[in-house]
Amino acid sequence: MIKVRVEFLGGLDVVFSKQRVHDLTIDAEELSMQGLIDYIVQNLITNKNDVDVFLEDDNIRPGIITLINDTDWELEGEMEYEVCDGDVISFTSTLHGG
Amino acid sequence: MIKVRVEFLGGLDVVFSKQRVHDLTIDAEELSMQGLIDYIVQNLITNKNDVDVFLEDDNIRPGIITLINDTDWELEGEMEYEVCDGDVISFTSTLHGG
Amino acid sequence: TTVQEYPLSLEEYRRYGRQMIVEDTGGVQGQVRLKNSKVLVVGAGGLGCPALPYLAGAGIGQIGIVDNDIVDTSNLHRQVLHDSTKVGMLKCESAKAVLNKLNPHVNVVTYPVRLNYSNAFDIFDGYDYVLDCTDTPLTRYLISDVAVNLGITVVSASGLGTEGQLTVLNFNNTGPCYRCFYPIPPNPMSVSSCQEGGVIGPCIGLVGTMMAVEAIKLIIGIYTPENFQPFLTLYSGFPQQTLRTFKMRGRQSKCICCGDNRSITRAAIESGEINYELFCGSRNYNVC
Amino acid sequence: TTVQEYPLSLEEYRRYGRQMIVEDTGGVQGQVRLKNSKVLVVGAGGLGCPALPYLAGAGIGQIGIVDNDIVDTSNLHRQVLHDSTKVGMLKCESAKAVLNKLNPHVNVVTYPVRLNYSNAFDIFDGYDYVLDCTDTPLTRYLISDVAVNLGITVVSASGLGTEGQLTVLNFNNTGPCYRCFYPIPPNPMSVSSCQEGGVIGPCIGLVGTMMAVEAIKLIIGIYTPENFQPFLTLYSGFPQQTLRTFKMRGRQSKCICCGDNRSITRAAIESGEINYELFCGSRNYNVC
Ligand SMILES: [Zn+2]
Ligand SMILES: [Zn+2]
Repeated sequence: MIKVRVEFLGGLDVVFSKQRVHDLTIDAEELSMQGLIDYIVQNLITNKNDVDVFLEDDNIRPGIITLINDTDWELEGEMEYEVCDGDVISFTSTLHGG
Repeated sequence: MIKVRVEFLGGLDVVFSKQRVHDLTIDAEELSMQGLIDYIVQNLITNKNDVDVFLEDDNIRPGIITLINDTDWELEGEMEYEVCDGDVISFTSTLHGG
Repeated sequence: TTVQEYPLSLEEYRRYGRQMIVEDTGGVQGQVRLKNSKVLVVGAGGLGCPALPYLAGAGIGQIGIVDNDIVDTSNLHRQVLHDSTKVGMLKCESAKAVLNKLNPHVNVVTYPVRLNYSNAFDIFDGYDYVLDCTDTPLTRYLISDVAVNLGITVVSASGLGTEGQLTVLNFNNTGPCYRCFYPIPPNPMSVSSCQEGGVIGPCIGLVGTMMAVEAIKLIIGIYTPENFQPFLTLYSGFPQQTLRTFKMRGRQSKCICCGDNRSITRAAIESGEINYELFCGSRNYNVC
Repeated sequence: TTVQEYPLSLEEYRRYGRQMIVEDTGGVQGQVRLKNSKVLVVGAGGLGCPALPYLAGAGIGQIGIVDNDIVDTSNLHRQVLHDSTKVGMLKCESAKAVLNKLNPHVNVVTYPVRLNYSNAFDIFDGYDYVLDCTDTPLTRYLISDVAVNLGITVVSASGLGTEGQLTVLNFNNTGPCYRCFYPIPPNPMSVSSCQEGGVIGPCIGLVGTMMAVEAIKLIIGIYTPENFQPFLTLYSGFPQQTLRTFKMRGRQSKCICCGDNRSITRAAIESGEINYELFCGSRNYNVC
């Protein structure tokens, strides 16, 4: 069992039942970011038509910043990162208003 | 040995070598807030004339807010609180400028 | 008599449209709450200057400004609601002129006096919220004391150098007051090592802007008796910009202003019995 | 020729005294740095309105303002540097008039044009820092691309609803650029579930004020090549006001603008070869 907190920021929560923070307990021994993202798509997106707000070509949609424990996932191995118990994974849409 | 982070905010660092964050390792089995404050006065205040910026009548000077892990120490037992390994204890002067 | 069928005019819908469509504001209902509210800002300095135009822009019905100080060149790096052509003018009048042009729907009332024990009740009476944008412990105790006695919630903030602090006092007449946090006033003699302080304009400006956000949140009902938690937020501008929010004590039953045995009553304040001058001393407390 | 014995006039000492005594500013030396610096602000809207007066108040020597938009009533709840008497006026001229009165020592230059690939280099040239206060991905890519090619550091921010984001791009010509963070532009078709967004005035205002703090920190040298860490700061106004700072990737060697093989060159941009319009689409991206 892996406990992980997932956050959807910058307006992304609109496709996650308007809930910004989700505390998940996932029944797995090991969980990569790829696995977590698959889990999110299957379990957290209310309306399947909204998947392309989160994903594009099986990757995180351009314009969304992904963070592992407040650090850009590019510094942590991206899809290959092994999620640890207690991790906080955040996704934030980029705002453009000014 | 108890490891504790002590912070002096809101300008209080002026009497602590202008250093806002001090990571301390204190050689004790148990340490109350009273004990920590005694330690701070004895070891961290550079100029002994400055003690009354921090203390008044053996208590934390009025106008200084004391926090234990980001919570008002009034909610945690004040001087009687037992400091735990890894605690963050913050002292902040109250600002008055506007 | 004409029946007011629509709560807002077309011009108001147009002016406030972009904030009304933010879901948290509650749309028309929230806008009407803003319009029906009266907010008193004590101090048109570094904190008041950014708070005032955002309150006026948002469509607060009545904004009061208490300040007897006049605009000085040395204020202008941070008190950016005023300008060089207004040096020598009362800050409250300078601010009023700007707000009137920004939003003619807002009724701006000025009080060109120094807030004290004898005038505070008359000035505060009728306002829903007070923003403490002052710069001495004396006025901070006085504002909190008067607000508690009148049942007014206070947004209180301060700043110096590159730092600032923000809190909400007497929320819903159940939250802590300034004396709950600071039962004993600072001793002027104890702050001898602290120098007179400078301030970075946008750092104090950010804290004043936060005050406007808090005021709007209070008015539109984001805080409720159920969800409100007493807090103190610290802003640091340097080296990184950070906000830290501390969980604070609730109302103290032993508080002499808002607790079970109250001695800081309206009568005691107005009679001059509570000596704010003596009590807080007269030194400059800006640093410590 | 007269020798300039004192770097600042008496009036300037008086005006900036309260900020010069803040230790972090470096006193006179820091003030001279501010005076000798040129900052370009692209966009005099919700972000530019609070950033501009604090930059002017602080004594930046030259402030450029790029904006071809005119003041509209619906702007005024958040664009509080303008006012109701200026509806229909160019925002850059409205802002200039306010800044000139606030601080006559500042040279304010206006560019009443829409920033595009053919005029950006001419406008940016000679400025030390650029503040990106715009509201579309198109201009965000363009500003970053041009700044990288001219060796200018960018303070970039955005906001919507009750939230905002802030970062510093191309710091010291070694930090990441906008394309390092966003190598692939957002696909307009993918944001179909997002609605047109509103905004709370002081929330976007707070982010604009943060931009002024960052600009001042850059000018007075708080950030150094040794201590600078790429970051993205998120502000939330509701329900609590919070700032969260994320540690971000450094400059990407594969970045087509600032990396080892650069295709986004000045020649490529100015020739119109980089099609910003096509590339970013034309939909409203405000929400997602
Ligand atoms: Zn109380
Ligand atoms: Zn790059």
